[in-house]
Amino acid sequence: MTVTGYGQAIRDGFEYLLSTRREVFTIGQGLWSPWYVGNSMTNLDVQFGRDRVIDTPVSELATTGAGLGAALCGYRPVVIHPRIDFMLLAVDQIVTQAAKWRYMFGGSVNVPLTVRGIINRGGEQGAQHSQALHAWFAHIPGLRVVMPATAKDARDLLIAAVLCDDPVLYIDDRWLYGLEEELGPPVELDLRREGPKRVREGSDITLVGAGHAAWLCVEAARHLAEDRIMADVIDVRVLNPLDARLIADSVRRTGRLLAVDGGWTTCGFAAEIVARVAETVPPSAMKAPPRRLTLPDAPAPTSGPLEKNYYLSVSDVAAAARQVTGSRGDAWE
Amino acid sequence: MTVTGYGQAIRDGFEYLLSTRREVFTIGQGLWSPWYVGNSMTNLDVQFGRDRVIDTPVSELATTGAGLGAALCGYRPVVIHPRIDFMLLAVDQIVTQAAKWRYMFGGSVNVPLTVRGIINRGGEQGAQHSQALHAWFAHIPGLRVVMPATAKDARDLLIAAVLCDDPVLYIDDRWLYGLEEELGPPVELDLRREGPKRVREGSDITLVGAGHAAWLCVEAARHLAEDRIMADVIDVRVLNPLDARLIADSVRRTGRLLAVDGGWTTCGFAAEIVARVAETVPPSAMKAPPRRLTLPDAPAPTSGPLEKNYYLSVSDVAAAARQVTGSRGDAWE
Amino acid sequence: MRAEAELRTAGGPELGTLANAASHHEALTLPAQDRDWLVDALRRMVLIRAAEERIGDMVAAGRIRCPCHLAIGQEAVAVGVARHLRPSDRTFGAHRSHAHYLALGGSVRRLMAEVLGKDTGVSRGMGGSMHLTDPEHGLVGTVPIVAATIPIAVGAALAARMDGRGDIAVSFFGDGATEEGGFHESMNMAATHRLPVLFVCENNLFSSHLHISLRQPKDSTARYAEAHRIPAWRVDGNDVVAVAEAAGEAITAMRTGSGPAYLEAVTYRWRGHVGPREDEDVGVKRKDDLQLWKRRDPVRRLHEALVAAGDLDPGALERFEAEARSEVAAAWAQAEADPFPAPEALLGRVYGGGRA
Amino acid sequence: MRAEAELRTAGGPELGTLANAASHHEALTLPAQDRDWLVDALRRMVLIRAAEERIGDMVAAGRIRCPCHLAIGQEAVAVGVARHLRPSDRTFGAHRSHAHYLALGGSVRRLMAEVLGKDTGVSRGMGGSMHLTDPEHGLVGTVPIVAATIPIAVGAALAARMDGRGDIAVSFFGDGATEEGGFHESMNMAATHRLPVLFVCENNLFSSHLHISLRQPKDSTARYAEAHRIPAWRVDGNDVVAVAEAAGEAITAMRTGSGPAYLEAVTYRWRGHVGPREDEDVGVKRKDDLQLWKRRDPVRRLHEALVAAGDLDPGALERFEAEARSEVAAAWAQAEADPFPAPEALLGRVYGGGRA
Ligand SMILES: Cc1ncc(C[n+]2csc(CCOP(=O)(O)OP(=O)(O)O)c2C)c(N)n1
Ligand SMILES: Cc1ncc(C[n+]2csc(CCOP(=O)(O)OP(=O)(O)O)c2C)c(N)n1
Ligand SMILES: [Mg+2]
Ligand SMILES: [Mg+2]
Repeated sequence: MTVTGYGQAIRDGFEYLLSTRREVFTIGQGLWSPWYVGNSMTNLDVQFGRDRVIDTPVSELATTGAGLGAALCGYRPVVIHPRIDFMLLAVDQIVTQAAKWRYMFGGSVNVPLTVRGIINRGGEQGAQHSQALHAWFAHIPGLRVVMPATAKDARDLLIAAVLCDDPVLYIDDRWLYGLEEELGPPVELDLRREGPKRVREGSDITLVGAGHAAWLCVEAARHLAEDRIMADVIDVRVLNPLDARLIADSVRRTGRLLAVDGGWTTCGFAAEIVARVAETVPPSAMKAPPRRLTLPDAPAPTSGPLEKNYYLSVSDVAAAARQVTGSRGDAWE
Repeated sequence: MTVTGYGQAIRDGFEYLLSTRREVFTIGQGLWSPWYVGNSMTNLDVQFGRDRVIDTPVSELATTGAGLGAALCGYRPVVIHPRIDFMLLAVDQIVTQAAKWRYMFGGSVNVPLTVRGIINRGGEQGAQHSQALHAWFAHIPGLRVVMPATAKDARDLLIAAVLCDDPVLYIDDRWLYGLEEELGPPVELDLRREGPKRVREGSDITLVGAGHAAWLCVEAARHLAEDRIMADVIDVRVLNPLDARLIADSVRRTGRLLAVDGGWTTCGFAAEIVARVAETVPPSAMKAPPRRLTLPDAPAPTSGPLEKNYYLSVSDVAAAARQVTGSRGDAWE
Repeated sequence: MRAEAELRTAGGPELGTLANAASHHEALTLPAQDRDWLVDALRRMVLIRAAEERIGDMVAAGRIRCPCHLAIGQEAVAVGVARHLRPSDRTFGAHRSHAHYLALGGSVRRLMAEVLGKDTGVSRGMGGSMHLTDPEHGLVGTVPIVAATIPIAVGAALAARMDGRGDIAVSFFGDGATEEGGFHESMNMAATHRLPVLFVCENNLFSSHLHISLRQPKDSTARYAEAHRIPAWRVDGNDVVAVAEAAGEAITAMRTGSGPAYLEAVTYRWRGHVGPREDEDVGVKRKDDLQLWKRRDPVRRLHEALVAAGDLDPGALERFEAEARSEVAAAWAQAEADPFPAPEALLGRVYGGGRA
Repeated sequence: MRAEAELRTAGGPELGTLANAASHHEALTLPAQDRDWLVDALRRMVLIRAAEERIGDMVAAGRIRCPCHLAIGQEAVAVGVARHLRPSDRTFGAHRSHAHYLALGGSVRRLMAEVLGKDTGVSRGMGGSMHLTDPEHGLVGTVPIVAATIPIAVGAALAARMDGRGDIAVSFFGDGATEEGGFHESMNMAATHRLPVLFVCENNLFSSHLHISLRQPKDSTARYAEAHRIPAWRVDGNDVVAVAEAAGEAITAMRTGSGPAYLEAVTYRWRGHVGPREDEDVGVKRKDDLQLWKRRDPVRRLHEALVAAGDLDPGALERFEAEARSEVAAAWAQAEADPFPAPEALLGRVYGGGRA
């Protein structure tokens, strides 16, 4: 067991894949840069050669399409987009091509393509360097979507994504790169068997989040415990296809739900969580209205004080959770 | 009053705008074609000249960006995408540019751009000619999203969209083009004041839908009435920003919700409707679990028999509504 | 003929007689060798046309419902390029790809089954006319999003180079596809990494209802290859000999690492953009041109040449056509009798290993 | 010099000495007239450099937090093009646009306020360094999504043509932007509709850490203009006279309906891709080249020429620099004292007429 950070764990995942599978390669912007994707791929080009760790022109669409083409021809490429915002130029290849090729061609075509989209926001970068659109991609049948919230998942879900025969969108978050954890050796998970995980036990309220939002929930739960509010925390991990049973079971017990998400509200991922719970948990079990905590309905501003109010913090989550646990039944009106 | 079809009503809207506003022009694929966009723009190029009704190369991104550029320079362009699927190549210009320019530049820049995306599906066209991704765009702050379900709205919401100083995504559905209605003269609505409308009164269940789904709800309500099931039908009309109060009020009265949507389930528009209701309607008021009726979690198949099962029909909606009204409280378990 | 030379000549429509409907009506000039293949090529083109005519008739009769884009008149491009391909090569097409599928050796019956939405179709009824695949013959896939398969073909070329067996990727697309940004990104990526991909532009002068003169400053698309410093060939797309020769030069070089190549084949579609009608009413002077283009018939011109050369008798073409029509009729009958996919197919084919 | 000619010369890096760090160190050759403007141009370039050096220092000091991409070393391109623009023209930039903003006459104080996130900033603190606007001087907007403003500029040109007042649109972008598909779509649209848009490519040979030789088959981007049959000029981007001359020819023609034009200005950035450091460690032989490129200084070369011509005394440059530094210092002090946007700005600036 060695202590490893989230960013380093991603690199460990790549190192494992590139050393154990000759059909794996990675392609995208910044792979030959010392800083482009943080420390998550440092010197992989030196270690495995620039034929398997390929930096590219500023051509998101062609780069993603090229990854898909190689995936259709026996390889397991990982296409890197240093920002979700840039990846949007390749949406056709991800959503209308990769996610649909198996189906359109009868179901037996394997599409072992992994697209890695990095959420890279804050630091007064502004509206075009800020978007987290995981809800968009979780909306698309045929596309698996994973968001690791821990160093272990950052490594092992990357490996699972690459070994999966379906296209997978793997979304990591630069805000988590410093997160450290004791890690054993890499494991090869079957992504089809992976789903949400309870990462903390509690009986007063259910906190649900994916990626950085899951981390916020865990941290907030610590603070809440100090006030004797025991939160049940679910790390979603796999957003699509979504298996929400664990979440519904938890809310049945706690009677309270706070869905936390780093995306926007309307048609966002938190909406799906609330909807799943509303469809399956009897009202009699609910002690308070389900609640969403998401980004304000605005693009990201740059101005420091505004930006500080814009993004979610641990204390925002704790405060919202306190409200929910403090609220009585009439809170609906 | 003259009887007008939905497709013709769209053309009436364009004719009104092009005759009364010299700053209005329209640009997109198929505008010089006799059949490309159905009967919704027939001969506008002949009537108003090819300088104001511009057909384009197969370049969705540049066409949309050009519309935005003209909108920033005093015009009110309508960019046409004959299919939502094609429009995805321009997502950056719609979502990362048009929706954010006002905000990124301080709030006072007007962006009077209308992007018209047509839902054109069925007829065994398959997965790449089928997508309805209104949930994606309703997720984006700064972008107004409208979906007309009637001939009157097809015309008047188009006019409202073009006269609005914010970017608007106007989504019409080829399946509605035959829908006829008696229309008076065009009216200039202020889009900022428009929102969901109750189009039928009832006390047993609330049916909610946008665009073609709203039409399905209205038709289903007729059938349901024959069985004495009185449905309250809400046509959403404006998906973003979404004012859900009318919907919540309705569910408070009926105690039952069926959210119908022609998009996919996860993080779809129906999820948002269910979430809004769950957040605001007290469980005590709910007589049955809220329910979503959406597309199956699959791309669109071409094979006739499969396609028939894939898309929603009036009887599917009626059947789901009967289930909801028939279900008892224990239906949650 | 290499395009660079021509590109240097400034101004005016650049395709010259290649775009002139009144030219190139004469019989083909045949190479000395290769006669057996030329006869095969004629048979193949006749089969493609018979199959597409059948499909057109069945669309008109309402027995096929999926949108069908017919390549009648353009058969020589697919057949000429296929001449130099092997099953381990990776070919991609678009919305108008029946000819690509059949030229590579695809089964008529499985094509008919696909357009009918049958479980025996090439895509098991999930894709119809616009979504064809035939890995066994090297056809990876064809899809209707314009230009979408161009970057995918570049990725296949990357895979081919990694495989190191001298295989190549081929991307068939139309002149309209050259207006999509992805096409240009793909050419730059292929040129920068010197990938073995053959870009085949079937320039039929139209994108849907719009003539190329309303969409681009010049009528030749090889301009773009030149900009990306990709060697380009420009040929009469209704001359299977010229197409095969150019493709041969390009592909031979590519298999030994010369990098990407571009082939512009100028041709014309006899039917409307979609469906069986001739759409004489649509587009710039299509009515007059169509009649002339029919006289640049790739099939007739090859047959006449083979007759003149004494390789075939004057009646051969009619015989081939009759044979093709009966083969097609039989395939159609079988396909119509075939079963539709089971209802479970709707949700069962979305993910690998069943629904996870 | 028109690019077509050069494009005909095959093979090898196409920029020749323009891309050679060791060349073009000599003083500029000045035109007979225009001396007053040249002195203004020198002052303007000095002001731009002083402002960017200040911004760099403040980033290093942690007093500016938003990402700042400095154009130090590239000042001549913005100033040379601005020479021929009027406020009714519509200019667009990208992530590295401080120089474009200042060259058009933007206020230093409002720039400083913007990078500090103040309500008095050009974008009221909502955009920072990468989102600048100054309609009063014709700068519509600059954004960091690479190539995003290119099609937007084409739309502005469409608007300009509809207005019929002879105004034009200008799109500033880098060599990396030419790898985005949208750039090519935009050129085709501009060429097809003959729109008055000047494409200005500041080819500094790098996109972030990657030299152009690792991203494109050749080092000149005017190749693409040629493909779209758009007249192209290629110049030393560190020679404000050459830039202004080429821009002048292109713009004069454009105002009278000649359609789009392309100007490739070869230059080099002295600082890293983002931030104040010189990043000598990043990219192909940047360390050696940077020292040489600093000797191709657009400021020094203009000053020397003006001294040689007797228009300025040898001490003028230092005087201008001192004046610029104090103007910048004052602007900075004011900006630092300015207020941040009120909390309501967070939700109040999303839609027109307040939140609907
Ligand atoms: C991205 C996208 N935009 C628009 C369309 C609509 N469309 C289908 S085929 C076609 C014409 C393409 O012309 P070309 O590439 O020359 O092929 P051809 O039909 O001539 O064979 C168009 C515009 C599409 N399918 N995809
Ligand atoms: C669509 C998109 N892809 C990638 C990036 C990341 N990025 C920011 S600037 C830049 C380099 C652009 O190089 P160039 O256009 O030459 O401009 P320069 O930085 O040299 O001025 C890149 C790749 C981006 N901002 N947008
Ligand atoms: Mg064509
Ligand atoms: Mg550059």
